[in-house]
Amino acid sequence: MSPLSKHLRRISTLAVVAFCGLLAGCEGLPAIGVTSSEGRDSSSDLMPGTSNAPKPLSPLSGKLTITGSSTVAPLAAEMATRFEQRHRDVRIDVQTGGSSRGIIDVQSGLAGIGMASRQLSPFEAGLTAHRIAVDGVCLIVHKTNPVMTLTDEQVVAIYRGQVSNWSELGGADLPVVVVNKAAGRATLEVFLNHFGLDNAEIKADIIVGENQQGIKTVAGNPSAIAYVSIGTVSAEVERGTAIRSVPAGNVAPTSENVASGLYPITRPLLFVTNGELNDLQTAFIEFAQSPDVTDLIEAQYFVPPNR
Amino acid sequence: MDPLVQLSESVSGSSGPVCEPGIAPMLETRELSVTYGSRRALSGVSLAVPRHQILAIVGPSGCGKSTFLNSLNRLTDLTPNCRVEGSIRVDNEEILNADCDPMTLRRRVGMVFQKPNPFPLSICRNLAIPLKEHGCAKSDMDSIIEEAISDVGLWDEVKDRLNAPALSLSGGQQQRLCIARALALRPEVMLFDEPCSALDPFSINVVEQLIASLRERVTIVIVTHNLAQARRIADQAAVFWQRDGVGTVIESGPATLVFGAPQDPEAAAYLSGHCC
Amino acid sequence: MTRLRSAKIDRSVAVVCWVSAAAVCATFGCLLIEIIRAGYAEVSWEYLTSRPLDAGRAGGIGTVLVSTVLVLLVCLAVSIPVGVGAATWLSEFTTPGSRRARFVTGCVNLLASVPSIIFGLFGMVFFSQMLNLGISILSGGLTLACMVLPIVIQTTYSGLRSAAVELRLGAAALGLSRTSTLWYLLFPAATNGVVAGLLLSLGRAMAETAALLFTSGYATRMPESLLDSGRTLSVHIYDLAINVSGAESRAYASAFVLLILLLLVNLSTSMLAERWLRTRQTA
Amino acid sequence: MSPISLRLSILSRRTVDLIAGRWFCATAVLAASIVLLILVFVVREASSALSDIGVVRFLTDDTWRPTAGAKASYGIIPMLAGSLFVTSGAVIVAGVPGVLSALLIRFYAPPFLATIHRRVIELLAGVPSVVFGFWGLVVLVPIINRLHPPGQSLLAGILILSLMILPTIALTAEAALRGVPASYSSAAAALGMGRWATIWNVSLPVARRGILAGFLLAATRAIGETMAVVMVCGNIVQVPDSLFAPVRTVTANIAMEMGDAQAEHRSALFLTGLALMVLVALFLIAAGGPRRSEVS
Repeated sequence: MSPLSKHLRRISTLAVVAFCGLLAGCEGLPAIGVTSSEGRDSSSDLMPGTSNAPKPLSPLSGKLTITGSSTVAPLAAEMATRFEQRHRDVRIDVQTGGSSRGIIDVQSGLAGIGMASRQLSPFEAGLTAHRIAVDGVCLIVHKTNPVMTLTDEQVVAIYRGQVSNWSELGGADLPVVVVNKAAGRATLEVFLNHFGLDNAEIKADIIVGENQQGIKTVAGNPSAIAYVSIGTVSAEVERGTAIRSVPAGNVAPTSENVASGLYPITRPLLFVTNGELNDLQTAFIEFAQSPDVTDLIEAQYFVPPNR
Repeated sequence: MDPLVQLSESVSGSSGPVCEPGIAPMLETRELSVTYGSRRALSGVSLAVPRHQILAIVGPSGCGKSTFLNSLNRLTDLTPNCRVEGSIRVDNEEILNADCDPMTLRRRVGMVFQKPNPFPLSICRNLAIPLKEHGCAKSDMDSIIEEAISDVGLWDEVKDRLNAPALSLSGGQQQRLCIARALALRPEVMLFDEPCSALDPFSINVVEQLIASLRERVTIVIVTHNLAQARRIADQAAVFWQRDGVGTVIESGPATLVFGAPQDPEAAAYLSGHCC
Repeated sequence: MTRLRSAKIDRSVAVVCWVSAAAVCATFGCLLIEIIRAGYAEVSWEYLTSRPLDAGRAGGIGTVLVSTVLVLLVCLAVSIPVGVGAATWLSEFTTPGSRRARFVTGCVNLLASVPSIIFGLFGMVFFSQMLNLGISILSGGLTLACMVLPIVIQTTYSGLRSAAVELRLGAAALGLSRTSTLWYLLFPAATNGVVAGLLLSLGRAMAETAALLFTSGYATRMPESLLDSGRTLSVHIYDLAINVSGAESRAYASAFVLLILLLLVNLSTSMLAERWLRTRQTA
Repeated sequence: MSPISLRLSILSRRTVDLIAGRWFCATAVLAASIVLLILVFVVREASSALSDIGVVRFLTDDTWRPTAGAKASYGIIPMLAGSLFVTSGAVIVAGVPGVLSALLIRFYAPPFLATIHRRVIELLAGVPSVVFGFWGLVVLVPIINRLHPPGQSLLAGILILSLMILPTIALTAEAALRGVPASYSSAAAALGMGRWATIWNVSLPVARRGILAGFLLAATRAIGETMAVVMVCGNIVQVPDSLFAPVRTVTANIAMEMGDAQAEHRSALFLTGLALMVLVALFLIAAGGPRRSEVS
């Protein structure tokens, strides 16, 4: 055997050992197929701050499944974690997959609560919506774009394809790249509603799915214009991404303005339920609408609803 | 005269008794024909080999010699769409019947190929796996392996490295290993498909003598292109020929007669080297 | 004359090979540098062993790693026996080109082209709901197994087919049964193909998001059994990159860990396969 | 010579063979039935679109606008075209470097470098598609944008996808080349053939079937890929008129809209998935044609 391959062998052996160590390092790797209370405890030991969590408030117990919008899911998961810390016998599983999945699962009973990042449609009349947070939608352009404000008429003209060059709006001589959202997206709906547009008349150059994709698209293209969630924009601007938000009307797209109701283009983030609620559902929805979770909502760059 | 022999004569048109009257041949085919899909490769082959004799099969390439050999241990089963018709009897037992187990048959009818084909395993395992497969007890294994390797004169060359890869042996050694592998299963018949054509002259000599000496315990069918070799070792001989695109036997009988006084003009020309 | 030209072609092909390989490696290097630059600073022992906090912006990926490994184990435990079995049937137990063989091959090829999100929705309905496995590591692993099955079958089949004809003939001539021929001769000969398939499947399985989002789910707590929901690394990466504002560096850190994990798994797999082959060839 | 005892072992061997055969057959049936199950599932989900909207509209409507109420249109031809263009482009672009990589590993590189290159390719196979997508969006799209706006385009999709399927092509080709018996190439060498002549005349033709199978696998992988394509392709529903034009593939469409789709829209999305599977099946049948004649 050549010395080289010997070395390689040694390195790879080390690597395997390291891998095993890594697995062992995840404390409390539980016995598979055995539901042990030990496993639970060790997993919560992993969370700092468990010790100073408040004592259980009531003897709630049981399991609650929440599915739906991927926008709401990170927030709901954080709320669920905090709720579980307060009620040790409660277990809340948050699953994602889109607003429609949430609504379908609630209708079929697979989920106790659904998450939606859009208003309920007339098809979904039997369901109850619980508003847990609000999200604003704002227009963004590239950081280097000299156009600072756009009137509603200008936005409509851009999205209808009647303005095709930034120079017509006082910007550089660059063709406007119009970024639109995919059909069915909540941000698309509120954008269309606010500007009185019909999706069919929009002349888009690019269609994106998620907020992040819109932001990356604009950050990489000096002549692009898109609309995305305000929370995402604040997070990205903090990180120094090359984008800038554009005020709607005369209202600056800030969380404060969304919270105060001044900012016009918003969508609700909802919990959706079907029929009578049990204790656990009621308790969790009350918890999600209480001031106890305001910090969590803000940490996800959303706005707590006006109460 | 034996009715079987009469039949084979009338078909092959050749002369001379194949077997002593009254003694059943070890291996016998009657009206054997083989087709691949719609193409007939072999037709009307009737041959018989007495116990402990060597049948040498000669003939130009592509006249069905290997096909004939493959049908004798039903290796033809492996080829899709291959049909074998007629009768093949090994020790008076029909092997084309459905109830004949091909695996058992192949233990009884060993085969060695043109190209040495040891498995890419150790020398020892090359013999051990087939033995184990056929139910040899672990306790007998070592002695059988040693005996078989000794029989082919390889023992002194490999006894110190039985765990070495078989592919590290030379070509002649590999071929002898393949013969040992077949011999270890105690076959009654051995088929050799041009066993020497991939070997060097020295190895040819060794292997040829080995085959000739095996006559003591097994009945042998050997396909060879080497007419001199066939003359040296054969007791019986058959000349295969392609007629209308189909392989058949044009001359068969005791080796002395076939090589000494062939009846068929084409066979005569081929055997005297005036052909092709 | 032609010799010279042939040598010239050989040299230029070598150059082209090197250039294209360099291009592939450079592109990958570029990607890797991006991942490391954006994510390396976040990786620490702490990060590898604790559970995600604040939607993944803080804490680590310990529980996610455990779920990932469990999902992969379920996936391989199912896809390898079934895939190798199906490939063996196609290669050894039926006539290649026969109607049955063509039907199965066609189905498998069609399976390879099913969009992963459809796998996810199918897995959710079939495994989670109809077989009542719930949103769980088991459902996720089974769905992944369906996804990688075509890769395992295809590569194993190629490996078996590449075994020399002489090997089969030799084995048959010695009266070896099909099972013995497979076990002693054909599987070792096919090992390279199987390992290539294994590594490809591992990569594919580790990188899969959409199918797992709907089946093994989103939960970040330590799984207590295979029937628990557990978030895998790629789902975690996807969530951090797409749904959690300001967590991009964390997403890259997770991607970095994923690649390291994959490298380790690949190295150990090929090492084990090599060792296995060597012990088979001798002794 | 002592006779070997046989009877007992034969029976058990036969049983083992029989059981093994049954097991292998069962796994094959299982493997085949998965796709049939998926087909049943997709057809069930798509049935309301099939009955309410009808296949004809899917084939004749000129654009995809499923949420426009009374003015809704359901044309999938542009998206099917998009899928086809992106996939075939990626296979063409990845094919050459993929096979060349395999050649390098197998014939040209010293073993040490060959191993490293293999490892790199194996790692490439495990990069999550969302990372590919992000990287494409951040690095590749701006470059293309400078050549020809808007950057998110058919070309970007082809390039990113080719990077993703290259490992499949390279690793399967390498495995196929490795399966070529060494005796073949030594025979060629014995004929005085150079390295390239051996590769071209012996190794590649012998390994052809395996390499082509790898291409097929890669193509099916490409056509099913979602996340990365959504990120870099621009997703405009149109039959692209140039490499720089944005396109939307069937899978990108499903991924973008499924999460928020309701009722009819959701069913219509499943129908597009079904259409894609039918297209691939037709392609496979067409590709299977010549293979059959080769056998007989």
